[in-house]
Amino acid sequence: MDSALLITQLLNGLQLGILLFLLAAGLTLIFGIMDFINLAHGSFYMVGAYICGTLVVLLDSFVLGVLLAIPLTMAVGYVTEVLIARSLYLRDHLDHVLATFGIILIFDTVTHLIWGAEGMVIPLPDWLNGQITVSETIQLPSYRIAIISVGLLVAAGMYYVVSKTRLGMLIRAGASNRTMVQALGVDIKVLFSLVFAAGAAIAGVAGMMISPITGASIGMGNDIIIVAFVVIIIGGIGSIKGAFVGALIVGMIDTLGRSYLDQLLKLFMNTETAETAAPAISAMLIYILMAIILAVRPQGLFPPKVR
Amino acid sequence: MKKALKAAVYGLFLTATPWLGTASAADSAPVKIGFVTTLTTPAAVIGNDMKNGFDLALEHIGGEMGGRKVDVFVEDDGFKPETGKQAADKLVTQEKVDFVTGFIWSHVLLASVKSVLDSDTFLISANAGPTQLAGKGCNKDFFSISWANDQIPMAMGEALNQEGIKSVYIMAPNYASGKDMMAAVEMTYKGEIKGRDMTKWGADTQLDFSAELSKAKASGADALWAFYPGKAGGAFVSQFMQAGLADTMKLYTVYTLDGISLPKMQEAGLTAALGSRGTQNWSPDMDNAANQKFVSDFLAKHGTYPSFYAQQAYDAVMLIKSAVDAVGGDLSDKDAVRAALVKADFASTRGKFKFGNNHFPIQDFYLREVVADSEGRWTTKIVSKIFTDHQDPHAVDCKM
Amino acid sequence: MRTSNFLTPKWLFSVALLLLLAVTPILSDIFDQAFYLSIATRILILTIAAISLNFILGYGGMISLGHAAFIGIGAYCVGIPIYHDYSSGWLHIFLAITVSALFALITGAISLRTKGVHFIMITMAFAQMAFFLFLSMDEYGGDDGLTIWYDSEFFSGIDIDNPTTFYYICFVSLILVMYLYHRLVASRFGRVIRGAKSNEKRMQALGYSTYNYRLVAYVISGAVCGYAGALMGNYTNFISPDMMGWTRSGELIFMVVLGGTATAFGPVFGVLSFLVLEEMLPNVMDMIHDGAGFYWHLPFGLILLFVVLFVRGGISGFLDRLGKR
Amino acid sequence: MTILLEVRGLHKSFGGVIATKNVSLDVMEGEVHAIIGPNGAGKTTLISQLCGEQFPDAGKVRFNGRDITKASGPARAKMGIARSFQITTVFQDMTLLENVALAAQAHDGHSFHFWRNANSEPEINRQAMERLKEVGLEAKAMTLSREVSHGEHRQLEIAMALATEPKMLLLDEPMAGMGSEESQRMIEILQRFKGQKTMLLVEHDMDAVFALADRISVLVYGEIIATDTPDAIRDNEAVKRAYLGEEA
Repeated sequence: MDSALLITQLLNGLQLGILLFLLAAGLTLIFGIMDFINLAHGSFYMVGAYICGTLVVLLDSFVLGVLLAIPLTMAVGYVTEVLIARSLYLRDHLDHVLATFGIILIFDTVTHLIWGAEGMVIPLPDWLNGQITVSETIQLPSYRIAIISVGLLVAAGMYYVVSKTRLGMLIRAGASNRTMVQALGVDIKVLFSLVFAAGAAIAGVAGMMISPITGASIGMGNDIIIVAFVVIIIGGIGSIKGAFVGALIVGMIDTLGRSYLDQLLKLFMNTETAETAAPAISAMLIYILMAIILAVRPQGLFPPKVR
Repeated sequence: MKKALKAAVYGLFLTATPWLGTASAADSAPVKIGFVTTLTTPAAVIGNDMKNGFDLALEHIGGEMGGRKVDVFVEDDGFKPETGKQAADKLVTQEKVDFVTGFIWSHVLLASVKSVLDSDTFLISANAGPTQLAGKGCNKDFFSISWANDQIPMAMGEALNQEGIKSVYIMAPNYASGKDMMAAVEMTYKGEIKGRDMTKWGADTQLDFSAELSKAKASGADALWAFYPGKAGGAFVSQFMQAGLADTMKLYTVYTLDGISLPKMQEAGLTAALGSRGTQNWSPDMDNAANQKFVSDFLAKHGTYPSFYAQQAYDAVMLIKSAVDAVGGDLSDKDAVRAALVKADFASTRGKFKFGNNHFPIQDFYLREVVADSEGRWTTKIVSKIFTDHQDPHAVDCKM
Repeated sequence: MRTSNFLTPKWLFSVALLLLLAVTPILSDIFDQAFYLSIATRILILTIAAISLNFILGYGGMISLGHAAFIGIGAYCVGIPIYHDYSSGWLHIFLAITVSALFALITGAISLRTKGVHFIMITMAFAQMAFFLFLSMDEYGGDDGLTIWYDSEFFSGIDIDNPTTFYYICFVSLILVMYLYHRLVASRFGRVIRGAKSNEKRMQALGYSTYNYRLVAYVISGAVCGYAGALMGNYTNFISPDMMGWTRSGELIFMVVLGGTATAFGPVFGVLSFLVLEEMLPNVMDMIHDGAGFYWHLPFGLILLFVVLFVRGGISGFLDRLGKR
Repeated sequence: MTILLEVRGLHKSFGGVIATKNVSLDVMEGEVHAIIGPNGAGKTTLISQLCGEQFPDAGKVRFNGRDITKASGPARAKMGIARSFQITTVFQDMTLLENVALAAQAHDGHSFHFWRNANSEPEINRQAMERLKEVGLEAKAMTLSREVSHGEHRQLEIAMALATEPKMLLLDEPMAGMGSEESQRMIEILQRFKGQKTMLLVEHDMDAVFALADRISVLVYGEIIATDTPDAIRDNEAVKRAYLGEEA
């Protein structure tokens, strides 16, 4: 096996994992604290990408665009929470699924109205568009490194906030025991809004990071959100650590599956069957993993300690 | 009894809906054309360009065919076979159109074809050319103005032979056309295929090609051969550059770099596109009167070069007009209309044009290169002719 | 149970609706609108699917976000045999029901070990697997779907290619399925399923292995939904993995909730209003402003939100309240 | 008299907290055996291990001569352990009759009957009606259970437990949340079964315990510190210190 290829693939897996983590982190907290299934979390991923793309073109600066887009996405998240999500927390899961399904339709159509159906190409500055040469055979696209760094930075920031601050203490407490937080006399409404909006902003960052690669498009969040749900279920609902590990596992399995499964299958079957079967099976891999984990360890790999 | 009831019911509605009353005046009734394309999802860029070509054709013919007005019913396929099929159903059962055209996607066309043909309506594909319909599945009422899917990749394989490319890595989306293309490569390309990848397509299109590009890079192939229509093309070329492949591998594409994707790539500074080559049956720089009128008017109206989607939609309208004109606007004799369609007596933007026995065109294929025009806009230019009067290999299976 | 239930708005509305559905082919013939017959057929088929979901979701509290998979499996059980020239409709129906039931048995056996959001997600995961499985079957069109070139064949006298004949086959199927579930809900089994939704702990304390009962309910639901899929295959004459996507399952749930969960007529109301909305909204919006029809998902999403937030018990619940006034 | 329920060395801990500590206990056939103890003594944990909702870390549970330590909740119910819940858990959307019929149906073999209308099965309905009569609810048989009072819910719980024709009733605080009048009625109902049904009663209400119990076990910090007749328990110094003393 080509080691240069393997290293690149591992890096790609890491990148996908990081992006998934950014989505899953908010999702898992919102689910853990508010007991709210938010299928529309992926919409913030899309909204973030579109806002950022618009700003980047407008200001002609990628970094400035991203920095401005983050609070704006957070604001969108906040408004969504106050207008709609808030009144759903006490409803059952079925209502969550349906209402957030409706929110997805609304976000997608409004995006269509504002930005058109075609999607958006987000240009990268030259300094991010190059290559970093590690060795003769290994060259890494610098933007990928940037994504991974930003992702790890956000992850580290979240780790700091969640584990070292009073706010983080409340969030952790909320994820494991809701009544306890209320007993502490915290204004639970504000905490909920904050978590929701922050989750939206972090999902938005993921969208902003990926859009220079794939472009921004309507519905871009709807499929990845399902993968993010797979992540938080594997990791254990409500657990940031679980989301992180789960995201990396899913990112790696998906990327390595796509790259090496056909070679693996060729050991058992003829080339042509392997090449046609590989894409489908590699797409199924993460769902198979989730089904196995749910069947064996329904609470996920790292469930929050007390529930 | 039933008739009386029908009359009574219609009588009730006549006052409210006056248009029902005029429907019986057959001669002055408009020719109805249904147009199915993608107007939502990111693939709408293609659908809109195609519709621009379609609209331009209608404008050029003054909205008239055989002395009758043309009524157009545009339907969105949502980039999904099922939605497209429902749209086609609606066109033939509710609107009762005379012709159905459009269709970017092979899978959408394959889904819709039964509904349309079962209702004895003419179906003229303006882009999709699934091989299934060129061979055994050919039908007297089905026409393709474009190609059989594998013709362009066959031309590509031949072009690569001519260019002296020893080995390639192939990437294509995993759907009917992508599969047709993969199969076509082996028919003509004589070099080594170092590897191939088929990526997710449809509403859930895979747009991050990092894993595949890494494999391509590691394969050490001379060239990368890709097929990514519409938006995916932009994403593909940008990642091709980011992965640093532009310096080590030559890029060849089919159905990827066109009037839709090139302006966006230029905007995003994806210079890897410049100089890359691909095969096609048409190019905006083709030198014939019909094409020059089409391209210059399109440029004037929309500010971009037309894509082949627009060009083929334009040709489709011209083909329909030629048939309706030939029968003097009387569409009641289907055989006469069909015979007129087969004749294909219209000025194609491709210059010469004729149908083979399977109602797919017999035509020339060219190698084109991405260049900047006199005003600096990126477009394609013909480099050489690869095939002359090429007919798809499936035509022999068509018993018609 | 209570005999005074007749002549309530809901009852009148339900009967009127069934009568209307019974004469739809005649009306569509009079008005020469074959298109509406086609939509009505779709309504009937999806209602059968919605009823099957309603039993486990409404009465049983099992929120399956993967029910569209059964429609897809049922449809492929028509498409694949026909592709190989096995045209017997009896074979197709047998396959559709048994394969769906088997899929339900295997996936249900695993899924039902979980609760709440985990159940929602694992049913979705299994549906995604089915989706990708059919996606990978190139022989049967994969992603591009499979055109069914002719319909299932039953007796020599019945031509289900005829839209009216096919409509009545669907109509009779719907009535039979409604009756089947009417019996099922009231039976001992139905009572156990309802009890398990209401209070699982108590059911176990009473000695019920709720898991077994749920699994059987899930299998029955899958089988009936697979039958709807077989009808769907004959209806659309085209099948693709798209039919099994998670958003389709979401739509099916919405139909059930819109109509009113755990009610006999809820699925009928729900599917009907869903499809009518889907058909009408774009047209109505286009009338208001040309081209606005493309954005019909916006009011549709708002309606969905409105129903979830404010319309308790869906249309059925609304009609009940109308009766109490 | 034979031992119906035999508990030996039951042990259960959560993390570092020991909830059940080496509990041994015998419930004789036909007796009313009460378990009392201050809040947090681990009564609920003990009960849930007896009826199969949780499983002990160590120890044995035998019922009617069979080892049931590893048996599931439904399996134990089928062997004849019926329980009532501390928090009312009835089927709110069903009539009282249906509630009890569902319980009776559980005893009457499997419930894979798909076709026949369960509401018109005379035998099950007769049994259910009888149980309702026994707890004094026959007048409300056709009322939806969400429409009756809290006290009546508790009575319904007893009727449901009885309908499975159990060998032993496991009653988890049947008087919880009741007014004195309602409690009194419940005590009367339970007294009717004294001597006929074996009962394991976990209860806070001392009046009820002393009125009903043949023997009492005192649970403190997960440990049984005494088991004896009510009179002996009343005079037990250790119990007084650990438990009654607090209340006084």
